[in-house]
Amino acid sequence: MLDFNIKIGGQAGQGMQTIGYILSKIFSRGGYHIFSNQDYQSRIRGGHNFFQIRVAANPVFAATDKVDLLIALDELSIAEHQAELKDSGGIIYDADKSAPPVALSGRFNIPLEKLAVEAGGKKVFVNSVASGAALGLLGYDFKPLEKLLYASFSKKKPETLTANIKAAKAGYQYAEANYASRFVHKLKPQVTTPRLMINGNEAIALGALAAGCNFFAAYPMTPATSIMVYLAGKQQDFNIIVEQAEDELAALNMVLGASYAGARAMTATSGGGFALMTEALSLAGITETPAVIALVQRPGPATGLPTRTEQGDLLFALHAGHGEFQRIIFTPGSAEEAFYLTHKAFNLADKYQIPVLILSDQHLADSYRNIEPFDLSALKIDKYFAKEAPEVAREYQRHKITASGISPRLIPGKSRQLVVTDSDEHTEDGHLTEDLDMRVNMVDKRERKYQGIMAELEPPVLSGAAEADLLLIGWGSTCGVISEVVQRLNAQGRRVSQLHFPQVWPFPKAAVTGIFKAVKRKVLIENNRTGQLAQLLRAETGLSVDDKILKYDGRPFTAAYILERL
Amino acid sequence: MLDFNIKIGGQAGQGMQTIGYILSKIFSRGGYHIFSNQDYQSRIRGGHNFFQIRVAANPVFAATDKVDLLIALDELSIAEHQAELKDSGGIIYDADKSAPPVALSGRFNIPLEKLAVEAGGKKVFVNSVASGAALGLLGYDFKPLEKLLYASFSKKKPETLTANIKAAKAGYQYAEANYASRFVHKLKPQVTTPRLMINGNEAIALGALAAGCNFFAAYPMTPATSIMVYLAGKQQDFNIIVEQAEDELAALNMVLGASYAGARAMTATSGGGFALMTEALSLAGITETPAVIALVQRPGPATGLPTRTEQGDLLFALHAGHGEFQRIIFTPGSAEEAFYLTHKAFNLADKYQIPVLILSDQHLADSYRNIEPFDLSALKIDKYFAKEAPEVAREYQRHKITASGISPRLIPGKSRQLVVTDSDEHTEDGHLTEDLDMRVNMVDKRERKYQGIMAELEPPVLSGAAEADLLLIGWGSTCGVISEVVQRLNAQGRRVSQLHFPQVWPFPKAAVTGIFKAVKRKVLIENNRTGQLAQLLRAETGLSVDDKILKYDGRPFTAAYILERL
Amino acid sequence: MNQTPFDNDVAPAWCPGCGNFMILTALKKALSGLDLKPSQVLICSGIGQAAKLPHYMKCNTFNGLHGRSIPVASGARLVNPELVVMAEGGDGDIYGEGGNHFMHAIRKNINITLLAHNNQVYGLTKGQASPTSEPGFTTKVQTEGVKISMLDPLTTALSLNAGFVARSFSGDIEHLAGVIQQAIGYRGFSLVDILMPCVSFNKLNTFKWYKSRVYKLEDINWDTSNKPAAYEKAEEWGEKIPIGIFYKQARPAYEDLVSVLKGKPLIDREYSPQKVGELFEEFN
Amino acid sequence: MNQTPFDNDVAPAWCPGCGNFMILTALKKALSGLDLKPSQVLICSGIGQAAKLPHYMKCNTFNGLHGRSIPVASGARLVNPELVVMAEGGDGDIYGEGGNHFMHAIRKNINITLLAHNNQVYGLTKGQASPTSEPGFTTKVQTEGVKISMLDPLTTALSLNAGFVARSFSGDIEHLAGVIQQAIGYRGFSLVDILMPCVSFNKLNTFKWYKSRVYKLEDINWDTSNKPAAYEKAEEWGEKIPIGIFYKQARPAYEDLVSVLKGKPLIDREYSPQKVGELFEEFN
Ligand SMILES: Cc1ncc(C[n+]2csc(CCOP(=O)(O)OP(=O)(O)O)c2C)c(N)n1
Ligand SMILES: Cc1ncc(C[n+]2csc(CCOP(=O)(O)OP(=O)(O)O)c2C)c(N)n1
Ligand code: SF4
Ligand code: SF4
Ligand SMILES: [Mg+2]
Ligand SMILES: [Mg+2]
Repeated sequence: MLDFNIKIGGQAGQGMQTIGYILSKIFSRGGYHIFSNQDYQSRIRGGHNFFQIRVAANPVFAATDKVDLLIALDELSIAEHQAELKDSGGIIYDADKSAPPVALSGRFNIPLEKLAVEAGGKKVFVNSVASGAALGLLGYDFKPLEKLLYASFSKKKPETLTANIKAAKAGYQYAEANYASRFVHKLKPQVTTPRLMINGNEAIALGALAAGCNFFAAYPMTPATSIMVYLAGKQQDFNIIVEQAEDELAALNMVLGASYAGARAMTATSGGGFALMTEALSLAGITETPAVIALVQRPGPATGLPTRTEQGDLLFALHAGHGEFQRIIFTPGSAEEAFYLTHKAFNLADKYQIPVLILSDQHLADSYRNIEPFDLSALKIDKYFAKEAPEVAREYQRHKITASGISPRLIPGKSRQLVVTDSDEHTEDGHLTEDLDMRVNMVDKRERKYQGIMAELEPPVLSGAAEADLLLIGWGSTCGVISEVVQRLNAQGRRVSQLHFPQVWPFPKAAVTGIFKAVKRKVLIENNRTGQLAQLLRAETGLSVDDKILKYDGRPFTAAYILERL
Repeated sequence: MLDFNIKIGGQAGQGMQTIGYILSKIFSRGGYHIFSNQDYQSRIRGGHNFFQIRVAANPVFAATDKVDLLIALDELSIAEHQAELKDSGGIIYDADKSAPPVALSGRFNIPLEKLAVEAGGKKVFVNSVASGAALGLLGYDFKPLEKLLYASFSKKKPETLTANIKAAKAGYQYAEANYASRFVHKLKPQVTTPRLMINGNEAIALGALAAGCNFFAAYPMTPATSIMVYLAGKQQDFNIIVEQAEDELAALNMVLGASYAGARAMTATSGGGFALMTEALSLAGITETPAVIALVQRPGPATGLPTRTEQGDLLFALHAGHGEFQRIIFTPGSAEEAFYLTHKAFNLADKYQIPVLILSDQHLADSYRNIEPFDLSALKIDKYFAKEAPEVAREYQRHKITASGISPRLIPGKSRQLVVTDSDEHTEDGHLTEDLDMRVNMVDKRERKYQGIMAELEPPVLSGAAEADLLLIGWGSTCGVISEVVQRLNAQGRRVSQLHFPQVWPFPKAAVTGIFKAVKRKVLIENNRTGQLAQLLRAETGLSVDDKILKYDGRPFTAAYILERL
Repeated sequence: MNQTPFDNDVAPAWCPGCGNFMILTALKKALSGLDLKPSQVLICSGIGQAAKLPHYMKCNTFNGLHGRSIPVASGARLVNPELVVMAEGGDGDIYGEGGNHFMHAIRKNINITLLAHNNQVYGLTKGQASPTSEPGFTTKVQTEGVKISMLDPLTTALSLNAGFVARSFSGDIEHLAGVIQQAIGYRGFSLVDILMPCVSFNKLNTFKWYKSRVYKLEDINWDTSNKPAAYEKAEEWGEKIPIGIFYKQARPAYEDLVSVLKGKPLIDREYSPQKVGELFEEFN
Repeated sequence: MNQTPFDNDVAPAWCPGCGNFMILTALKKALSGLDLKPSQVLICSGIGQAAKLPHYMKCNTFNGLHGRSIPVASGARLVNPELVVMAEGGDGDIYGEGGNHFMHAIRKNINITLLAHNNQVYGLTKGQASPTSEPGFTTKVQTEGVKISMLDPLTTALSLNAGFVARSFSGDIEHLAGVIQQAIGYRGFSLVDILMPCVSFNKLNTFKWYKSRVYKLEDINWDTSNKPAAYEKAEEWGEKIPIGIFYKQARPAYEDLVSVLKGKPLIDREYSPQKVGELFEEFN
């Protein structure tokens, strides 16, 4: 079965992202399954970044270690990644810029820069040359590339477009003519139905749009920024205002103001920005104001490794904010989950009048897969505003004490009723109180919402036999790589299952307890240092895992990494 | 055994705090043990506040429900508290202002306002009249009151002093003449050695001074403000600068700047302010900058009940800040612990270069006990700055990787060495790095500090038999009331012990596991809704408690409340 | 006192004699004078004595966090522009903890009105200095007196290109109500800094102190369109303190500049999950 | 390039052509020109491209959080006044996220120097508008162009009673170094706003754009003591942009006003736990 891995290395500013994105699209459109991810530094030019594309016949959910084709845009990329090449692998490099890689049969020297300059006079076209060269080497059709370049550069000057296509063609022809025969791997476009090549952040943004989000306020922060950027481009088409706030304190407070006033409102940030939002999170709790917060994690503490990945904020997200209040935490493991859970987040935030967190990370945020288009048919925008019905027509009480814990919500200004809420403990009509019985009643009322919430939990997803010998447990972005590990082990005849948590709070206690009973060995896999889900699991159920495989170097797991440690 | 309970009720601005404080001091100096606490609203005038003083022959650690003497400065106080009176109890009230309390033998109408106006022309002297009246009724000496008024008003105008004393005398004589014979309770000054009548916040402030704290920055927030106020009054005598910051973000960042630059630095706040500090807490973690943070809890979420008490921030404090980093959390249960643990907090913060939290609450903050003077003889100010010794003389590395996890710390400017630190992950010399091996090494280095910290844990304090039938478990300010419950139950012949946690992080796993084995029933007592220590206990040890007694109405436990629920 | 539709029957938790009572009266007068109904008004407040105000009247209320009234008001206004939206709080709240929002909201010019109850002290937390406390003002924390330059919110607002900059005084209800009405009438961000005594904690800037100093800009025929003059006037603080509208300029409100905000309020528009299907092509 | 004791051998992670290189050169030049040693200097920076600067030179460094360089610098300076303390970062860092500290630090006037690298854009996060971006500046977030009034940090600083207000330009190393030296020499809070091109994300305010506009206040014999004139000058932004010291006034530094800070640095004083015994009487 085809499973081909391309890695493009170079400096920030050399356009790896463009090549990577374009090649990924070509293969996606060509009917392959792709998984692409990137590793970049916190700088705009220079340094060392890479982009990997896994092209496979079957669906793939994670990156892999070994490389079939390395496209080295600079010398450092050869040094950094040559060791990852398979024996049958090859390197595209530019001997005018880099010393040739040592002792390797697949050395494909292509004068990238020279061809770029010849084609259009500019070094920046190197990425088009390299894209072409890769396709030439693989014996792939040139047309899909031409078409994509058209689409990408159609808004630029016509010379730029022509030059890029010329550059790509030159690379294609050079590679085809000189090396295609020496490279064993070949790919051909297949007939296919359209798929979505999408990353985690885009999926969150689409999920928000599908939920009728019409207010988004945030402060830029890697790796969350691209959610804001995507939505900003859709303001007019989707009737959503995207506000760049002066800081994260403002961002979440604006979201709460908008939500209170009737909007479906969201923010997105990473750990440091989220830390600044914790006071307002608590405000959402006591004022019972719906809010959706995407917390796209990166390694901390503080600035940490700002462009890398980690799952270090689970317990922080769970306990963030002073005082005790209700929340839901979704932990999507794929673009699909990111989309559907973000959509669901808005409906639940509205229904229960609580903050809902989408806990993602840089790895999920920036990785592309090509997936089946989302099924929109069943999606609804459930708003839970009260009608100004007889029972509320007299004296409306924003925080009426109810059996479900949910009080009727009205939009201020839309009726003669007054919508009053308060960060202090308050009476049913929202006015501050120091009545201690009311306090207890209000705390209990809010806590009762969990009854409803528990009934619509996203259960942990068990894949594989219930009576497995080995259960690999994870949450969030590790879902894909764990599924690959499970597949591989089962292919070897082992009895291994996966337990993935798309929701960690409220914690699906009952389900887990049942599942744990049936399996032998339980191993937790987390991208952090302390095994946070294990702590939560034990706190909630008393259950322990037998082992943990942890990683906290800022990079995602690979199947090989996990397999070595099992 | 004497156990006499006075309650003073009235409006904010009527001076209950003054009467309460003065009477407490009198009985403290008179050789009694006292416990005083107060309940106040978030307003400056009006409303209903009260102050209670428990006067006892033996040490007392908590307030009690039943009242022996109620001093009602307004009508509402009669209505609110009359039901709490014991049969032998009495009420001092002013029939000119309040309707007389119903059906009660001990009704002592004293024209408080009239006497005040006669004595000095001002209604505000009512509190002096009432203080005098209470003493007169009890047959106590008048002199101690006179002496205290002297001390309190010596800086005011002489007329004010004279008038106050006159007012107090009038109240004293009126009560003595008219009612003393009808009130069975009598108190007399005893010979005694000086004690400290001190509350939790004052104890924290003294602990900080004893630790050589020389930089304090904060933003006012009830119930933490009085730490700042106390220290502000000592700036010159104790060489400490007290800075009111523009917000809490600034406060903790200033503390970190000062600490980095060589100071012993601290801040104090409550939940909302702490929420704003969580990003900087994470900064303390990665830059390994010592900091002491007093988090004096009040009920949340958000503004909640700003002048009341709760223990709702344990798990928030434990997980606050993005990313994973080290901290210590002390949870003092008395003024003594508040003092010694604050002192220790500075030494440990310096030694391990981490943030240390003192998790207190409004109840501990504002309650007075009269205690043995702190033993200062053994206290030291341990600073852990590296000498510019041979091994660091060449190339100093602020974040050198060591076996203990502790890197040598130098003061910038004090040698030719450069002190470089960074919120990004960094190399040993403090410069930002994206080297992923270094990342892992740094994370591990920091985490190794816990080895040393674990060796100097404050163990949980077990009072009573190890093989008890019932173990009552608590942390922080519940210590006193639980000890009273235990005493009472044991006096009834039961076998009950207390387990008090003065430190919750790192969690003293080993000790707890041992203790749990020996006891039968385990009941957790916490001033919150969700039983946060129980969650932590289970996460850390897998152990569960059999029952929880929780309270979240903003008021502290009383022994009676707990006893009813056991 | 005249009754207004904004009256409610909650007894304010303020000290007798506090300037906040007068501000409350003036605000209710201003709103009813504009023929507004309580349900048309939203007051977003922070935390402090001043910030308790909306509890003592009828209106939509979001009583949020200390320092954060402005972003809440801004968010609400952008999506629900049929409301008259005000942010309200004390000097510590708005100029201290909330200073960053103050700065940037002025630049952004969303159509909200800011009422800053300026008693030059932190009232609710018992008398610490605020950014507007005068140098030398002694408190239990500022034991040697304030050593920091006093913030003049008007000057700073001017420096940020504010469109409507005014000051009034709680002791002159007519004047205050008038200024508030004009502030509400201004389309854009309007600042009303309101001098008021705190009888419990500010023994320096008392009612008498203010009363004897304030004079009205109207009385000197002030030209509200002259910015350099406004700067100079705003710095006048001493024996005489001007009140009134210092400066006013026509500046488009934020919501008049951003395309998506034009037309129907966002909260009244139609949304459909299926519309997302239109985007799928982008991702192929 | 002349070598200075502040040089180190770390290669900056900035884009070729970035204005930050010139600022780094000017700063090192300024410091060595003052005969300072690296160990006498502390730079507290925030997060952003600008804020990486201290890593590329020898000095004491606290590279903290986005927006929070000023409080860190303030805390350090108060206890360790023998250091020359600077806060440093980008326009987003200092005027956006850190705006509240900017405001209040100016009022407080602690003796630190603030270097704000003003490229009118968020560089590190890839080109969103900053508070100093010009109206109309289009980005991936500000898709219709910036609709907010541009912050002029100098005017706002003036409104806050700043003692030292200057602007320079990365393209004129001599000038910039000179201004930095004067800022360090000023006892109190000094602001140096530094115009600089961001070659990657600001295609509007380019090197050429600045270069063709800036002119020096020295060249017009500017009177640095005239505040109304300074206001007016600070608002000059267009075909011509003045650089230099706009305004300077003698204002006592905070540390010269607070008793406990006079004399020996706090970190050099003696402390003893036993001294607390002196307080026991208070509590009896
Ligand atoms: C984050 C946070 N920090 C501190 C506080 C405590 N606090 C409540 S009100 C207040 C200041 C009140 O002063 P001001 O805003 O001037 O209002 P005033 O009471 O004078 O009307 C403070 C510091 C808080 N509620 N939240
Ligand atoms: C709390 C927080 N929010 C957001 C970020 C992300 N962030 C890093 S740098 C930056 C802005 C950079 O702009 P500027 O300060 O102008 O510096 P420049 O890169 O332009 O020099 C932002 C938003 C962060 N690190 N921390
Ligand atoms: S403390 Fe001051 S501001 Fe607060 S209610 Fe009393 S007088 Fe008014
Ligand atoms: S992005 Fe702009 S500011 Fe950042 S290094 Fe590049 S040119 Fe300089
Ligand atoms: Mg105030
Ligand atoms: Mg910038």
